[in-house]
Amino acid sequence: MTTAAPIYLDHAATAPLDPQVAAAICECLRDPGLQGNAASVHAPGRAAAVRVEQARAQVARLVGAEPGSIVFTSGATESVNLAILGAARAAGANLHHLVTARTEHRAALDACRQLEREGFAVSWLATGSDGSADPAQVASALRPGTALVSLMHANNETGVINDIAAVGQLCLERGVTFHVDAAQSAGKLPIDVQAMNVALLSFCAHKLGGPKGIGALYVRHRPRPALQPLQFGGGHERGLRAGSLATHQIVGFGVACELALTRLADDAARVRALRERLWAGLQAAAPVERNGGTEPGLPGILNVRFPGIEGESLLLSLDGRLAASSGSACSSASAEPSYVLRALGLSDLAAQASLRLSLGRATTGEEVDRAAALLVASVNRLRALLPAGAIERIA
Amino acid sequence: MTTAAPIYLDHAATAPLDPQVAAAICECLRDPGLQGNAASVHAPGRAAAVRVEQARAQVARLVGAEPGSIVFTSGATESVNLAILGAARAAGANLHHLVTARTEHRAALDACRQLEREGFAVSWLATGSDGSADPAQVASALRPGTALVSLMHANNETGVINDIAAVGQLCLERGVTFHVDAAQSAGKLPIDVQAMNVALLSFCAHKLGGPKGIGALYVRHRPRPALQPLQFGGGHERGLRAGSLATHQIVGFGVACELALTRLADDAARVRALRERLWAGLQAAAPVERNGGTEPGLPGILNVRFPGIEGESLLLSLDGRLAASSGSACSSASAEPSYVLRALGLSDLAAQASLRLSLGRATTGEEVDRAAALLVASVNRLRALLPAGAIERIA
Amino acid sequence: MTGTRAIYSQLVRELFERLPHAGDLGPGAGTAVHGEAMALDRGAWVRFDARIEDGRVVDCSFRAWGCPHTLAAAALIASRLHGEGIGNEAAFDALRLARELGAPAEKLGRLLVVEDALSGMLARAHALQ
Amino acid sequence: MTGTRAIYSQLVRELFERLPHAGDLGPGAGTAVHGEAMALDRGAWVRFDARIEDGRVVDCSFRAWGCPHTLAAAALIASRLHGEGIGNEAAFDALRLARELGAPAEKLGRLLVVEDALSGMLARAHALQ
Ligand SMILES: Cc1ncc(COP(=O)(O)O)c(C=O)c1O
Ligand SMILES: Cc1ncc(COP(=O)(O)O)c(C=O)c1O
Repeated sequence: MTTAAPIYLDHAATAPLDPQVAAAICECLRDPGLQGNAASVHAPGRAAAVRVEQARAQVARLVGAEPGSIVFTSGATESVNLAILGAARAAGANLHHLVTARTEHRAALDACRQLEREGFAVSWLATGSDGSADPAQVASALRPGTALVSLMHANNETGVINDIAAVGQLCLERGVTFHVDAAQSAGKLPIDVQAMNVALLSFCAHKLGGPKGIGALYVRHRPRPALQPLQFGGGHERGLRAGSLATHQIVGFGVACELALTRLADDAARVRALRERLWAGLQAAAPVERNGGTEPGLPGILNVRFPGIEGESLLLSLDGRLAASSGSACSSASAEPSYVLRALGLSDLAAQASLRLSLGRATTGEEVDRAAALLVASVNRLRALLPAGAIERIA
Repeated sequence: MTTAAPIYLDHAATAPLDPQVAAAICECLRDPGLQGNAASVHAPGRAAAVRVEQARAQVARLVGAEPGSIVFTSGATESVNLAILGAARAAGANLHHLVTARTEHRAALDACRQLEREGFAVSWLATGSDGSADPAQVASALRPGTALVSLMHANNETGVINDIAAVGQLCLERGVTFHVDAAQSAGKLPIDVQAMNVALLSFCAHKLGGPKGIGALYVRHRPRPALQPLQFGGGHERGLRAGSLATHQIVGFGVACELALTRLADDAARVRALRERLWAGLQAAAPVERNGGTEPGLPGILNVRFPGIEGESLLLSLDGRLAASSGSACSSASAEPSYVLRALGLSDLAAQASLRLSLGRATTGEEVDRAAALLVASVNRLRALLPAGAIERIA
Repeated sequence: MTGTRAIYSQLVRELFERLPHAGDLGPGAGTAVHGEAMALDRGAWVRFDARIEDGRVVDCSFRAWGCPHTLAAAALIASRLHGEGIGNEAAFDALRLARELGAPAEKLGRLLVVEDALSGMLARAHALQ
Repeated sequence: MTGTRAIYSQLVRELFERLPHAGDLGPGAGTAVHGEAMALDRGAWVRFDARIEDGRVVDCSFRAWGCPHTLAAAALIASRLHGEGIGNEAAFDALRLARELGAPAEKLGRLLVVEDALSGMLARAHALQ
């Protein structure tokens, strides 16, 4: 039995709450003066509203936006859906076409599939073998009836980065609304919605050290993309998102964004170095391959492939000692091989022999070394019982 | 300058967090073993999932449901929208009619208005002068094409209660899906979804001592109403509500539901007695009227009318000393006279002369007495400067 | 119903707290004049009373039903008029009141009621000259 | 990709942790037989080896690629066969394995691969009789 806490290398699924954020949330939850509804005019309501607006400014700053352009949501899934469903449903009668890529997060894919059911046409771009969407391909997919282009900034499984600024420029020239899913990149890569010509940008707190259950959608002021809300009921959030605001969640999100912005460059350098140290350590389990290329990419993600290894058995070998993901935790209801890795050209078997190791601010060098040793031992143990020829067949 | 904390009589807008709930949330936020994503298979993910499922059982018990029939949402607004938009959009091609009442919460009203824009027909029932919806009227509004009946259990402004069991029986007999908005009643009145024949029931944590930003939709198992999700992206919550689960929020919701259920009868009796003590104290500001009748009604709501008084000036008089609402905090973006009070037959002026005082578990007798004294003094001060004849004209 | 999200300016809060000159005129010399305007649908009802002697406002008071901005505007005017010479009164139109009190645009309709009541009283005062 | 949400039974966890009889047969007497089945698309590849002497399984081992249930099933079978008389072996069909291991329904396809490998080996063993 292992009793020590497992090494957590699943930051891309969700990052542990930063202790400063936890302190801010708990202070807020326990402050008798902050218990009101931020929509109420009385003193406790106004006090809550003041904290909400402070946080809105912190959240906005992380992506180079004005505070008034931030709409709070329950997470990145809601933000992505509000952007994609909202923009498409509010688009003019002859704007019935969308452009997106096959390697987007399930939130974007499933929202686009829903729009197909509603009569929209979707151009599903294939990514190159490096995993990124080619701006030239986006350009040639645009039509006079294109209502929206939706792309992720960085991929949640591979960390592969799309050239958002290039696509933004393109959409600006063609007058098409551009939505970016920045759930993985916010707080990890510099983002400037103005410079990148982004109309809508989705992100959430729990991937960057904030609480689960709160996210944001940046909605550009000018020109302001038309959006149909997902939920109705009163004028909250500029009429785009009804519902009482969760003060403590928003306060926590604000603190997390402020911390992330302050530490962005330092964190990125540190985490990137740790990831390379992990990769070096894994060489003792050769053959081992890296999925999704090397650079540029999100600093914290290392997606590796161990030929001859079955993912579920590898995970159970590590269970209780190393927490990692054989894919995106967000879609773990299914056990299908990753469509993201498939899009990189990997076979089903190769995808199943892969593991996503994602590091974060809290990761230490000692953890990385232990993780590498554990992985090498587990891979070697499983390989030792393979039938002859399996390593060659399963890669 | 008043420095003491204001007396909080706005529990219907949002209740202060119960200290036991705050403790549970903060423990969860700080537990290194609970930082995983509840959708992940590794140990920290499974530990989070275990806590989520414990809470789901606590939440379900409050309304007499099985745990598997609870879908977590970001609040009552989302639950109401998921129920109304979801059921209507998923209904068969020849089911294009809904029945609801004019005194519903803005979440329900605005969702129904959106459905009107999408081509649905809505029967907007007028309530009786007692403020409740008449089951006989619901019965006569039903048509062969009715997809959904949506009614609130208790009104957020007046506390008036609808006969849910009678309408439930009716909908059962006619095979119509029945949704109940129980945001105000959950934890305040006994609810048994089975006995009441409810197919969908919305409620949230922050009205019953839990955290803001988390709610639930009960979705009956058999027959299971078809629902189109509001947001897509992976198989969370039985495919009805995509997005990473907010463990700490759900844990807090669970504890709050458990506390509310344990204390329901005691709290109701205590709060009801305090409300009557407040009402007695207000007689010194006669003329004063009670909006929405007396009993039965939610224990904690007292909606009163002070002829000759303008609501905004009354609120500013009380500012910093008494927090109450001249209406539903959820719609405070607008300053229009309450449509709920208008539906009771009140004039615009009478509605504007009204105040909602809502008590909760934390309310004390001493607070109620001080509140009454404050109100009497403020009303008398404002009345002293009225032009002659104003009390008679503005009532 | 529900209140507005307007944050009241410091001046509105101060005036509302004290409401100087609210109520009736005290006993005294001079000729009493008044002006009243009522627009219940717009949410305001204001009456000014003054006592005029030798072309000066020797006393001034108001009564009102309305929102804090309405009451503050009436109190502000009553205070300023006090001791003022008729014909010298500053122009208290609704726009100027809104600016001075930091009132939001949606309050203009009510401040027009205040302006109307004042105009009515001043017209009577001028007629006395 | 991502793992399944299956919670592994205690027996699966124990077998997976030790994986008894994994690897190759030790040196010894008797006739070697084997059985192998592979269905990469279903996610399993299993090979059993045994040494038969006087109608008894005197040694048994397995090699496998697959999920924890597949490996546990192979280890369970190899352990049970050890020392068993040919013809007396319990019926290790996939359904029985699934029940004993508490495996979810979606694992049946893989357990059939285990069953196939076993049948192949037993057929050879019977042929020796
Ligand atoms: C790229 C991307 N988009 C969207 C999401 C959805 O985030 P959430 O589950 O917090 O709503 C995720 C989370 O995995 C993500 O990685
Ligand atoms: C009856 C009713 N329904 C729905 C809601 C919406 O709740 P929330 O703002 O928490 O989403 C409220 C809150 O005021 C309510 O009183």
